[in-house]
Amino acid sequence: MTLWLMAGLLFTPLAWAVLTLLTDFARGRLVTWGGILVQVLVSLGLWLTVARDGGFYYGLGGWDAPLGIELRVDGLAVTFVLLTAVVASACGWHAGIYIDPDKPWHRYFWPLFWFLWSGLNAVWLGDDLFNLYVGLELISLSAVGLVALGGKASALRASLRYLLAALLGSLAYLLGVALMYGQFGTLSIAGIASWLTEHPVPAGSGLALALMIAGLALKTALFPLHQWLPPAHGIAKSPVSALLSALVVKASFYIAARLWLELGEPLGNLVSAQLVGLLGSAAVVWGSWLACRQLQLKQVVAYSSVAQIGYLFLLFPLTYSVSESVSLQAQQGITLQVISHALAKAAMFLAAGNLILSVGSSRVDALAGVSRFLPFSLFSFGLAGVSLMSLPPSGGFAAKWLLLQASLESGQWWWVLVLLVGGLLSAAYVFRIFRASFLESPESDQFYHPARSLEVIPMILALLALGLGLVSEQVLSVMALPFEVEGSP
Amino acid sequence: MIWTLRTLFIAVVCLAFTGVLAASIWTIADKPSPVNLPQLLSENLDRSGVEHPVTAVLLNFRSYDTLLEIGVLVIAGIAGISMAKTATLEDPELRTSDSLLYALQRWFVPLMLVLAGYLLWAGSDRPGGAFQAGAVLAATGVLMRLGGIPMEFLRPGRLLRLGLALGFTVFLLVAVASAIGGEAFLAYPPGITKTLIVIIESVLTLSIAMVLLALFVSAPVNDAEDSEEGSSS
Amino acid sequence: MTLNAWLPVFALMTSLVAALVIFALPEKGYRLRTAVNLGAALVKLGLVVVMVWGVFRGVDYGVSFTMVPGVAFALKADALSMMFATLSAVLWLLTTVYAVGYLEDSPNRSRFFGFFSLCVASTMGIALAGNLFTFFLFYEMLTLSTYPLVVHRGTEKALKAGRTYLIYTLTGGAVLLLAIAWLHGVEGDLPFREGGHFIDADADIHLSLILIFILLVAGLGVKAAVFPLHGWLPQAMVAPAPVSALLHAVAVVKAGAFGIVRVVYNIYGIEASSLLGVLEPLAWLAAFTMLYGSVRALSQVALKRLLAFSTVSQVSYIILGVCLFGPVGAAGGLVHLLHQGIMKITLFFCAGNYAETLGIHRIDDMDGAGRRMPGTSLAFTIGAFGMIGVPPLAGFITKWTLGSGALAANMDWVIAVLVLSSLLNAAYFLPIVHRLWFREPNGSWPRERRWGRLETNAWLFWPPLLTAVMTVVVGVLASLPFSPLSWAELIVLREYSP
Amino acid sequence: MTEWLLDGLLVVALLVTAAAALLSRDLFRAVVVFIAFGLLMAVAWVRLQAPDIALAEAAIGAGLTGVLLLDAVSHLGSVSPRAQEKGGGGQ
Amino acid sequence: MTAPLLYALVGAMLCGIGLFGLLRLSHLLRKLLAFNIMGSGVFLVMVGLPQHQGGQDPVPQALVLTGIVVAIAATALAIVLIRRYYHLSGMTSLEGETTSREGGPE
Repeated sequence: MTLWLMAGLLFTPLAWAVLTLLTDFARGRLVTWGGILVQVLVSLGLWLTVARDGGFYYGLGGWDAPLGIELRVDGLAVTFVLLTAVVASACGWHAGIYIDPDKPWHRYFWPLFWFLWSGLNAVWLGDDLFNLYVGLELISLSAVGLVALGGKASALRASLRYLLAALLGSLAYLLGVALMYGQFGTLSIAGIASWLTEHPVPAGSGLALALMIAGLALKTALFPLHQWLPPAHGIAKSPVSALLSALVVKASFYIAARLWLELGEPLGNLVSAQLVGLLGSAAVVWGSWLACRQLQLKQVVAYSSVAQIGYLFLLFPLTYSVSESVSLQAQQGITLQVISHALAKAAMFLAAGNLILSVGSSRVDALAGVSRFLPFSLFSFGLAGVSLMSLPPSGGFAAKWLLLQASLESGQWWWVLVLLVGGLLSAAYVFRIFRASFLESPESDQFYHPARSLEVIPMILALLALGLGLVSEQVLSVMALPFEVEGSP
Repeated sequence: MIWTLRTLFIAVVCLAFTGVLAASIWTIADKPSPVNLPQLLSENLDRSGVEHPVTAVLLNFRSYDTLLEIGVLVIAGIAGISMAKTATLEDPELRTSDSLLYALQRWFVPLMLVLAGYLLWAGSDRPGGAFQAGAVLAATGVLMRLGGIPMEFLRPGRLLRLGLALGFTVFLLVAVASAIGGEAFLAYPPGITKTLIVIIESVLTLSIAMVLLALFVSAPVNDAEDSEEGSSS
Repeated sequence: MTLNAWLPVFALMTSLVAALVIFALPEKGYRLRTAVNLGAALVKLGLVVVMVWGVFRGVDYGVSFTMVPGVAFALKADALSMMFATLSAVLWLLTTVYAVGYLEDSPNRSRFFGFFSLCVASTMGIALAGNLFTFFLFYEMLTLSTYPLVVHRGTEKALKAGRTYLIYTLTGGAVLLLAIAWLHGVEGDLPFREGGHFIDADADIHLSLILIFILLVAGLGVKAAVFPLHGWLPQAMVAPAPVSALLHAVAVVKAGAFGIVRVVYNIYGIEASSLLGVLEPLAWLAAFTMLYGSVRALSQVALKRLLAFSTVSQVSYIILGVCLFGPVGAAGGLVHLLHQGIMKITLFFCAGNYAETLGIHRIDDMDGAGRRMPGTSLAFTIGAFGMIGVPPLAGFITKWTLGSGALAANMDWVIAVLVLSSLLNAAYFLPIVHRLWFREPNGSWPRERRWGRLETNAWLFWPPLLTAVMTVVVGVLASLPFSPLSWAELIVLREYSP
Repeated sequence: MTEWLLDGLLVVALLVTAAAALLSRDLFRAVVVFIAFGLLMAVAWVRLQAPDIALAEAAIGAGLTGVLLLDAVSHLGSVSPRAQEKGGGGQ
Repeated sequence: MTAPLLYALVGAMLCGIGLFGLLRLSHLLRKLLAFNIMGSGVFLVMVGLPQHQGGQDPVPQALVLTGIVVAIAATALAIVLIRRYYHLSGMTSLEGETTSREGGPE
């Protein structure tokens, strides 16, 4: 049964990419909704099977590592596959209605959408270093294509800046892979990790990991390397920026986290771990500060992504040379943070899209009076904001709680300050939007009411982000499952 | 003054980076790598259905990489077409009536086609394969394009899109066929591995040539412009 | 899961479901919205009464499930939570009636009533919380649901007040979260337990316990409007009258005080906190706030700001009661939780009536309002006398119990503070009462509206009278078994001998 | 011995063409030097006993990338219509 | 000091040169050249290092083949975007007049 699910998971997005390539946007939309249904069912089925009988390795083409490529299907990977299914289906549904079907170049929207989805699945499940590289490239190129599709000069400029950053990041990662292969002779992460546990750490191997994590940090827009993200996510169409901010940015972080968790102990050192944590904290402060000063609504949400990404990199210091329980807590906290940020950020971008559509201008101060006209979208924007500010009962709060516990227990109390100040700063820019929209302005009354279903989607995502806080125990229970078969070298 | 300072700083950074990289390579090169992959590969080569090791790795052991890589290529093709202007291929300024080029063409095109065919066939036991053959085929197409021979199938339409995705689709169908048969995704049924691989390679060659050629043909950019979100369209 | 376990959840869900239904209702659905509102309020009151009766007989209601690994989401109904739950259920019913009349023709009422029932749901959650984690969860939800009410009018001033409100409450929330996380780190998940946990706490964590206590009180003190952190309360008065009545006089402010009571009694335990020596400074702070609030109230011109500062000082009575070591003082503090709620809501209702009917906002144009609106002014007078502590009203009962508690705990300076504060109360309330009854109205009212026979809209007229009657009844019949005083003594009895 | 000479020469040639491709003033010359670099890379792959890559590098790396770049350079050379409207822009 | 190690070290130098070009040059096409040079450098390291010890190793050769195809796909996409960007805005570098200052209005 699991073989069928795995085959379905890998086959469907690629097949639908080809199918939608042959039709135009309108018919492509129908085909896509069928595909979304299949993909969500398959992801759910896979999640349930792993929840029932633990993770397993899946050798592609019948060959096992190190010769062939192995997919590592464990609790964490399957949870992210399910998350991708949920967020991508919401964005796909929203895009189907939001995007104007009769523009000729929009016929290429759906193929790029499906290639992006297959790239994400490849990255969540991948355990082979080079395979992850190809998955990353697949994601980056389709994301750049989506940003640039039919855009004006500014969209082109943003997509070019994004492409150059993504390519430089991939090359740095590939250089790291080359050094790793030169040193360990195998490309399977599990193989390298098990070899490192038995043998002393060879000299000169720290650079490979550093290069890979630097490349991935550039692709995740960590603080000093974040200039490319706000223009790209701000200018793209709302469903696209929702996909980018919620999932694409997380893919490269996921690989960096997996590398750090498997190889961080032997190859990494304390200084680099603390440095990455420091960069993350700087990202939180700088991103929030800029989000408060933006004039465009979607730029505010984009800079908020830069800030929220900073939290994710707290995983590095909190899992380096700490006790087993603290490391597990930190991992659980970061998983919840990724899931709740993905849901909340997607809801926020979609809701922002609706607000811009109805107000007719993308400036924040043009939102005056929208609270009276479009309360539903504003309410979903608010609920998503609650999760971003990590206030209870949202998933963000559960994540912040676990991270607080982990940093207190491991004695690194300075991360506690980052978490608390970050929460307040995010409240600053979320309520700035509320202030603008609650303001009663007599003259603005010519609003355009977007389609009803456009407003329902962000609400569903926001409620999921909120509900996550209540069911975080079950979601995380899948993660700590024992592994069925020992990873082969 | 700032300009040169900046260059100097970047130069120093790159120099340091190269130095660290070279030092790391130097230290890595001393110790032998624990897993001897080539030896493991040669043991399994006969089960891969192809004699040439590189093709075996590309199309059997690590076929998932190749599948995704073809996907990447198709994305580049899609992006190229989506911004293409060429409604018609009859671009007069491309038509060259230069007799020398015309004569050259009459000699070269058949030669390059034979070379592409050879490369494709040789792939299973000698260096060669889908990518090289595809590239040579694309080069032939470029030559014919410069010669002004109209190639109807390159006009952005259903045929072009079908051509782009053909190789990828066949590869995908073979991959899923074996999965339905109960083995892992992308596993070839034992008996007919070689024939399957050759079929896939030939279809891939066509698609790669089509993608690379489409990128060249669709180069002139269209004026289409989508109003930015929210600005009063 | 027996029915007992689910009663607190039902009580919580009534107003949550009501909120969602009201949000979905169209703006024009006036009759349906009022029906949903009042229906939910009555259902909740019924559930609370059942639980009060159950708790009195010793039944324990409680449900808990692990929300985040290592921490449980727990609801528990014990004597203390029932007191706060009854207060908020009763007053929510009255304030809904009042708000329906008050917001007769103003825009987006669906949004208002939706967030209004969300607030009450979070207040009910705070009352029924079983451990600090759940308490914090509803504490922050209260902040989020009150912000839209404070900025309901959408004017520049309202938004500015909203901003200050947020800065104070969110920072307080962050400090509180730090304290709870630290406490959880030191001691693990602590449910609220009668008698507290730290009686036998060993010496080396004493310092961290004291630090955590300070952080907890700081976090909760923001909402309890303790001296340095009270700035947001007077500014929040720009909100519509029902908001300032129920929320800023009863729900939000009491949440802070209730939190401090929970921390001292059910987390640290009364003996442990006095052992740690944290009660003494807290008492000083509460006393200072009492005096500071009254002094600032003296110099106020706008009626609602005066009432706001009086709330600041009155809430500190509760904190002072908690710090008095001994059952009698504690009972005094707890009972004031109820008394102050009833009295203060009467005053705010009357202030709302004056503003709505005669357009009065400032004290010096309240002359002669007694003749024009006798009912409301009578209620105002009863409320004012209750505040001052005139027997036999509710205020007197509190001050008397607090005084005897202070004597029992031989903290004599507390009596002096009580007397001084009562004098100050008289100093700022009596002139208003004098203006109401013994001054001639100077010229016409700023903005007069007529509603036929009654002096004001029926919906606005009856609630203040009802609460005024309650003030008297509570004071006179203080010794009956279900009166606030005896219920407070029941709580303290269970507290001191667990 | 001669092998070392050949490798040494090839290495130097590679570095020089790479630097020249980046630093030359005229864009067209940069692309031409880059195509030469691609061919040298093909020879390098042959020296590394990797015939497949040599073929691929020659056909794809030098060939098609070079063609696309040359086409882009010629296109970028001419003043773009959008720039004409604005009156400024272009090289 | 075998030949493959020499080529690996050359690859490292090419990476340095490519990185310098990518960071320093502002013209988009030149950045693309630098990107391709750096890519070739990485591929040299990828094949040179393992072949330094053992003999011919087909696995990195297959990886480099895939890498080259991915590189040309990325380059082709970049060229298409650059041409369209030039076509729409007449600019050939990202540091054009509307430089998006950090936080400034777009």
